[in-house]
Amino acid sequence: MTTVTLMTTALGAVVAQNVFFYMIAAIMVFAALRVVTSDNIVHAALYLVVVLAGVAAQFVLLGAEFLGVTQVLVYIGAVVVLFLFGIMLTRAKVGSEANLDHQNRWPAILTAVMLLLVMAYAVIDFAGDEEIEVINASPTSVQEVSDAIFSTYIVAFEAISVLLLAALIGAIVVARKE
Amino acid sequence: MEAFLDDWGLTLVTFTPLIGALVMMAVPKENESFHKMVALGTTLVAAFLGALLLVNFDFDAAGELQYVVDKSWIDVINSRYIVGLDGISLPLLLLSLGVVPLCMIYSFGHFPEPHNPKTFLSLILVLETGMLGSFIAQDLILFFVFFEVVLLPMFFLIGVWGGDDRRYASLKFFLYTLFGSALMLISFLALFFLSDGTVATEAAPTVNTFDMRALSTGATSVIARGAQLWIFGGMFIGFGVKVPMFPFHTWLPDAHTQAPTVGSVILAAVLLKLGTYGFVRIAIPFLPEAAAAWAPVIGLLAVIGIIYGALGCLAQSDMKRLIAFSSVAHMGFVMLGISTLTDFGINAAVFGMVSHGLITGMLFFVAGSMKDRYHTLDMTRLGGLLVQAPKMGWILGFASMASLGLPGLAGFWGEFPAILAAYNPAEILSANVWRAYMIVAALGTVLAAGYLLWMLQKTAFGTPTEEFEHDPHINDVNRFEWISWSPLLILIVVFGFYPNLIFDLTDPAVIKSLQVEGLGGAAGDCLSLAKAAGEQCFADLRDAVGSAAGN
Amino acid sequence: MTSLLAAEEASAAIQAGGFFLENVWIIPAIMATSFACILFFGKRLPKGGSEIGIAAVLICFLLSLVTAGQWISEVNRADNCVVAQLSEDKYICAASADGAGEFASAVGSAGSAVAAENDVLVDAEGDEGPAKGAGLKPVISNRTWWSNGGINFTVGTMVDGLTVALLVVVSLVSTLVHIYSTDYVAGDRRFTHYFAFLSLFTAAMLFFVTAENILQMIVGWELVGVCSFALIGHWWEDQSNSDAALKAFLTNRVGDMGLLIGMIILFFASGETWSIVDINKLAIEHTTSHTLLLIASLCLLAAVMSKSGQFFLHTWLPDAMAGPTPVSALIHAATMVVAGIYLVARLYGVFFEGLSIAGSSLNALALIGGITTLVGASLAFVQDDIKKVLAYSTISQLGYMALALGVGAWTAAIFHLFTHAFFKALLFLGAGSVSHSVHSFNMKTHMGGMRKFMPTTYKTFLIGSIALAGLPPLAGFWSKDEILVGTGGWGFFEGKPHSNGAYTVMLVMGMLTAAMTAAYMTRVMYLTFFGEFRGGHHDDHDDHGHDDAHAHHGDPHESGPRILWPLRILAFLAVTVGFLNLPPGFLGLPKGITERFGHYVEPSSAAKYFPKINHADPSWSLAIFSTIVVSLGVAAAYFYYFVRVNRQNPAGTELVGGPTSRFGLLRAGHTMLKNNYYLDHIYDGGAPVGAAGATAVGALFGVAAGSALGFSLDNGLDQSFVPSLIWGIVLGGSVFAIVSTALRTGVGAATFVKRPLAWATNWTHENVLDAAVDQVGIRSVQAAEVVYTRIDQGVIDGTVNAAGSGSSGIGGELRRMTTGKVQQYATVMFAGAIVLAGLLIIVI
Amino acid sequence: MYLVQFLLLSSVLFCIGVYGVLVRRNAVLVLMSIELILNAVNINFVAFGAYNRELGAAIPGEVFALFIIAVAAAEVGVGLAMVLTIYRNRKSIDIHEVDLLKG
Repeated sequence: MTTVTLMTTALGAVVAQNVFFYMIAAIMVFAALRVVTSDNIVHAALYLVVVLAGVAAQFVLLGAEFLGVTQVLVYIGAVVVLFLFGIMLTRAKVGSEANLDHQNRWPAILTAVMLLLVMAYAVIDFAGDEEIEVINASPTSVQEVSDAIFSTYIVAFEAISVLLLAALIGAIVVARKE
Repeated sequence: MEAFLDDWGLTLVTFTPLIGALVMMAVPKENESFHKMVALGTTLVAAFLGALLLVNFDFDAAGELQYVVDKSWIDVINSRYIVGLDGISLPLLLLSLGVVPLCMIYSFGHFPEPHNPKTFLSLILVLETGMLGSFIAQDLILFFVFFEVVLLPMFFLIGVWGGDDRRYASLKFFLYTLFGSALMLISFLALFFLSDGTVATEAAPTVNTFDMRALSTGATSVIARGAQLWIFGGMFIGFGVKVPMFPFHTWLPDAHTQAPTVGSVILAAVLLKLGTYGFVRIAIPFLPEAAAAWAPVIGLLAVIGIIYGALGCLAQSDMKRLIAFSSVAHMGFVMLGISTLTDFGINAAVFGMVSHGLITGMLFFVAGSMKDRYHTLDMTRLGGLLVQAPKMGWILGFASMASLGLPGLAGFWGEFPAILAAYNPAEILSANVWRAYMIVAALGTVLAAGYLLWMLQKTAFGTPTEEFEHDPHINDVNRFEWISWSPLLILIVVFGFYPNLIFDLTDPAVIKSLQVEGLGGAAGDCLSLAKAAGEQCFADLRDAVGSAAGN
Repeated sequence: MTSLLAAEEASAAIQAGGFFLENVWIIPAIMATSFACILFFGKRLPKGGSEIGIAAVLICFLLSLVTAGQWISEVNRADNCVVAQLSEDKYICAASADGAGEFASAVGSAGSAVAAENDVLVDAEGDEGPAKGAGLKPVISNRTWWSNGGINFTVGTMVDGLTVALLVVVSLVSTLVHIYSTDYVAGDRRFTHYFAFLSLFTAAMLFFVTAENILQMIVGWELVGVCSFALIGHWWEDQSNSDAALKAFLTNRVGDMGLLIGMIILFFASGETWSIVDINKLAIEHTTSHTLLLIASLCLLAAVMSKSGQFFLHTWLPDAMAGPTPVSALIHAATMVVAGIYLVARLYGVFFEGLSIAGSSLNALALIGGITTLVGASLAFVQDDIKKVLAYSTISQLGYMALALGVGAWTAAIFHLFTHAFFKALLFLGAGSVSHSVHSFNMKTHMGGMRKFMPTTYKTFLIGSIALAGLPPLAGFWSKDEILVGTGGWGFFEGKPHSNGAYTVMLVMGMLTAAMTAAYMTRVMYLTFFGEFRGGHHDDHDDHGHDDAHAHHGDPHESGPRILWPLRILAFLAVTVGFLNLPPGFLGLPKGITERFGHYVEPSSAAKYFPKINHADPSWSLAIFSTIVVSLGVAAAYFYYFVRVNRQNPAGTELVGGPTSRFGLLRAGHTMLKNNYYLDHIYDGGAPVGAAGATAVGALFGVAAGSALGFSLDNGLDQSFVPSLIWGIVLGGSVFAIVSTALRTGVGAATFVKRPLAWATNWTHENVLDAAVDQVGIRSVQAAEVVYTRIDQGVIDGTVNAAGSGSSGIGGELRRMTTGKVQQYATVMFAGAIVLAGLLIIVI
Repeated sequence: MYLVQFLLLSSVLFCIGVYGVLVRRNAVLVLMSIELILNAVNINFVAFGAYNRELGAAIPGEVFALFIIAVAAAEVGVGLAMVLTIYRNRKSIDIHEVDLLKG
């Protein structure tokens, strides 16, 4: 009895997860397409926010909650704002603009589609029916992540720190007026 | 000491130049003499370490890998940091270690524009690491990384310090080689996925492996014939571009002509050897069956290259371009030796690599020095070098003689045994075809004499043209040149007199590399059967290994 | 089972030994060291390094004599040897058998020891007392040189009679040339280099003749070639000199191709060995495939033709006269050109079996030799340059040697090589002496009546001429006579052909040549030493150029002692060396005096590396007949020049209104000779002439070689007649086609260097391959660009226009490809990545 | 859930990003497209991590995703700084006009 209930609950959860996944995925793909096709640069930035949020949601679905939060904080909180600053500083029009794209986008479309086909083929060929067990596993805890960062990956972490510092200085140096 | 050398020798020798380059990066470029000192010092240290390796090398076991280090590197793809040295690698390693310091010394006397010794020398150091690493790597990914490391410094050496048309030449060089390496990488990956490391007789931890020791001892014998052919084809193009073989050679004349002298020397002396080394070390021992199928093509392209390169030489008026074309011809002899798939031919090929490195390097040195003095290498304007700079003229003559394969000098021992080997290729190949190749290759020796002597006559003989008759800049060999040239000259004579110095080293290693021992027997033995029987032998071997692996 | 053997037909051979025979490497090593010393220290020495060279070559000469002495004593030991068999192929000298008593004791002591140990029985019984004598195995000492495929290959020395003979000739002539040169090239700006290369030249030749294996022979062969290159081109400031040097080297290189291939075939046919002895042995035992031997010997023949100046690869030899005269003497007498003859002699087993010399009446080697000897002699008639006469004469005499080898008269060939070395060196050095005095080599414009000015030179030159012409009793007579006898053709007339075969045609050719040789030497004598002096008012130092550091004007004068003494020594030798090999039974002389040369030099067939040759019987009638023929030649030329020309005008050189101006046919022949049978035109002439000529001569040679083979094969020696014939024709034709093509593309002659083939290749390179690569790049970008650049109309125009531009535009096109537009690059990059990824997926 | 879902989503995002990089003229938009690509990669990391949870891969997957976020932030910073500089010098951020690489 209990097992049956458990099973149905699990089944329901799986179905729900799938439903969520596809909804979010559809939204993300749509938003991503708008990012690259919108002729209003500010709109594009806002669509990017949607994609990034979608990614954060996918992370949560995959049990990476801490990462999802970080995604929201860093990307939506910082990066997108930075983009908007950039847009304003370069005095792009806030309204729609005709020349955001090249007029002839067919080679690019062709490339992208071909790329997609190759990748999709490879992906399906490789992981056609591999399942991810999310239900029975608890989400990774922040502690586990931080333990890993500060022990196993400490060198990489330090390198990232230096990189960020260098990027900071570099950005200042590059953007500084003479 | 010896234990230390065993564990760290190869790693140290490879990365010493890189350390030197890092040190140089930390110092501002105005401090030129410091940079020169560090660069030269580093290469000398590396060369000294190389000498230590040579001294401690066990010559009785030249066929076995020595100084092997096997540490985990990229576990995810089973790629390990494996380095080792055997009789094939050792001469080439020493060649690289020797040529680079000579280039450094030479460049002190003739710095190409736009000067900047810091960047120039550190690029050469990075280049050296790449070359050394390629010769010692025993893991395909490691090999590939080193192989590619070579590319970038050379690109900049040509593109920044080159001649008038340097951008075109450097871009061509870069794209061409990159194209080749891409195909090569695919082949490597295919090997990784298709081979079965557990059936190898040596070092076989896992099924999928990049370990060259395992791949050359039977891990590949499970791969279907069709796939083998494709994989070999990829490597063939990848290495063939680097060699360069006949239809893929067009980057070479441009790169050589435009490169600064030192770049040309390194290119000729070491870089081209990476391609042939790849054939000897990787393509043939890994896939003997595919090699047998591809060999007629290799041999044909090789002899076409011999004749084509020679004829190309005769049509040149630029001396450096002529020497570049002669490289195509000489590498043709090397490839002919390789295509026979016999120990004889491959030994000849390895000797040919070393001797070509020494001799053509020498020729490029002289050409570079002449360019410094005359500011042109147009042979219609040159002449009478022997009058104005007799010593340099004699050296040019000497190097030309060596290059045309004069017995008693190193060139002969690369050329003649290759022709010899072509008379009697591996049993699985058609002897008649190779005998035809042999005759054409022999004709190539005549043409070689033709173009080299013609060059000598145009540049060294006769009297100086009016243009340069009273040019005070045309002086004889200077100190830097003597220091950097004399080792090459001496080695050309020494190897010419006593070729066993190299043959003795390479022979055991080559014999071993051809005896590909798989689970079901020695794949190398299949090469010594007639065509049909040989192919059947490979198929049987595959079945045997496959069923054994299945159990 | 031991057998005792007759001296004449020894069937066992014992091992020779001796310090100098085993350590003969010292001799070339001394010369090589001398080369290095002169090169590095020569300039600092008071005499510019010549003293080192002379000292070294003198030591070499003495050592060669010692070596020869040791060899002779070994031969004597073998002659007096009673042989005991140790194992199947190993014999020892059980006793020296000068007397029966000694022999008995020998059997009792040494012999019994051997008998006890090795279970041999010495059969000492016999009607005529104990038979004695044995062949001698060559002395071989070697060590590892290189190893390949697990096989060790050796380097070492091999000494037998042939080696010793050549050692003596080379070192002796070289010594005299060294001494002569100190005067002749004195004051030359490259005096030191000259002597350095003389040393190296000698070293290379000595290395060549002492070679233990054929690979070493290749090395020596090529080194000789390169030294001759350096010496012929000694005065490289003049384009014509360096052209001559290049021509010499390249022509030789063409032959070397045959050498390489031939040697490689021998190597594999004999079961992967380089050893001369083994290769010969296997060939003689018929272990080696006959077809392979045939091909190998034809290939080697090509090498011999180039090196030894055989028709039709002889054209470099006259041009090589551009070098200093002593060098010419060295090249023609002792080093370079005899290398080819030596090669045949050394590998005689191969040639003997390969060309089926025994028992046939014609073969490629004999035919080539015969043609060469006639061609050379006829060309010598029309030269004005005294050195060129001698050069063609050398060609002719080398032809004699090749002919002799071709008919199986091995000893005669080597003996002729030996005598010829002395009198040809004498003639060259004499010519040099004359030219040193008149500053020219042209007999017609600068010489005449030199007898009065240079009596010693005149006398020695006269001796040389007589020796060359072959009048008894000078050296040339004996060796020439032996060759004529050796053809076996005279026996044919007498009705008893000797068993090497009846080479009657060769006899006729040789006889004709003898007459012609006598005639042209008479001509040279007249033009140079008789009549009136025609020089004096000429001051143009045309081709003598650089010799004259101390240029004398006015009357010519006799040369100094350093020039004259070598002449005197050589003249003495030219008179006497012929007696070294008197025919057996000559004037009833005992056996210990006749045929000494042949006895010591010719290897015994018992040593198994030399074929069994049948020696022809000497014939008084032939000797008398040939002497009459030679005398007729002398008489005809004497009548023409000394009587008619001299009577018409003492200062004249040809008969005005003579036969050539009266008869069209003769005139045509004369013109053809003047043009060297138009061979040079074929080699470096224009394309149509060259192609037609190459084909014609190639076909001729092919047919000649083929039919020669046909003859020799006709005698039932080989069953595969038709394939061999085809091989002969194909090989002959292709060799010639290759030769002429290579020469035409390669010879430094300004006319034809960079012509069609090379240009075509370069064109292909630039317009097909290179362009293809560029086009791939250009096109792929164009595909993208057609779309991309609609905004930038200007670029489109350029792209379309650029498609067909020539090689100079290629760089520009690629530049156009590199638009600098990052996104274009990115598109291409991604496209490439997709393709590669796709490939990877497919492969795996 | 299947692994392939996430991988396909990631592929789609990646290709859209590539398309954006190839086709956009405005440098800021190009940078945004690059963000799309980076995020696609991140999804891959996390998905593979979750898939190999048994092997303890979840943590490394997330850690690397974190690192990539950090690198992306740095990249955006420097990239925008460069865009600004270019804009200051040329009064335009049209990538088509930036052709200093032209040979």
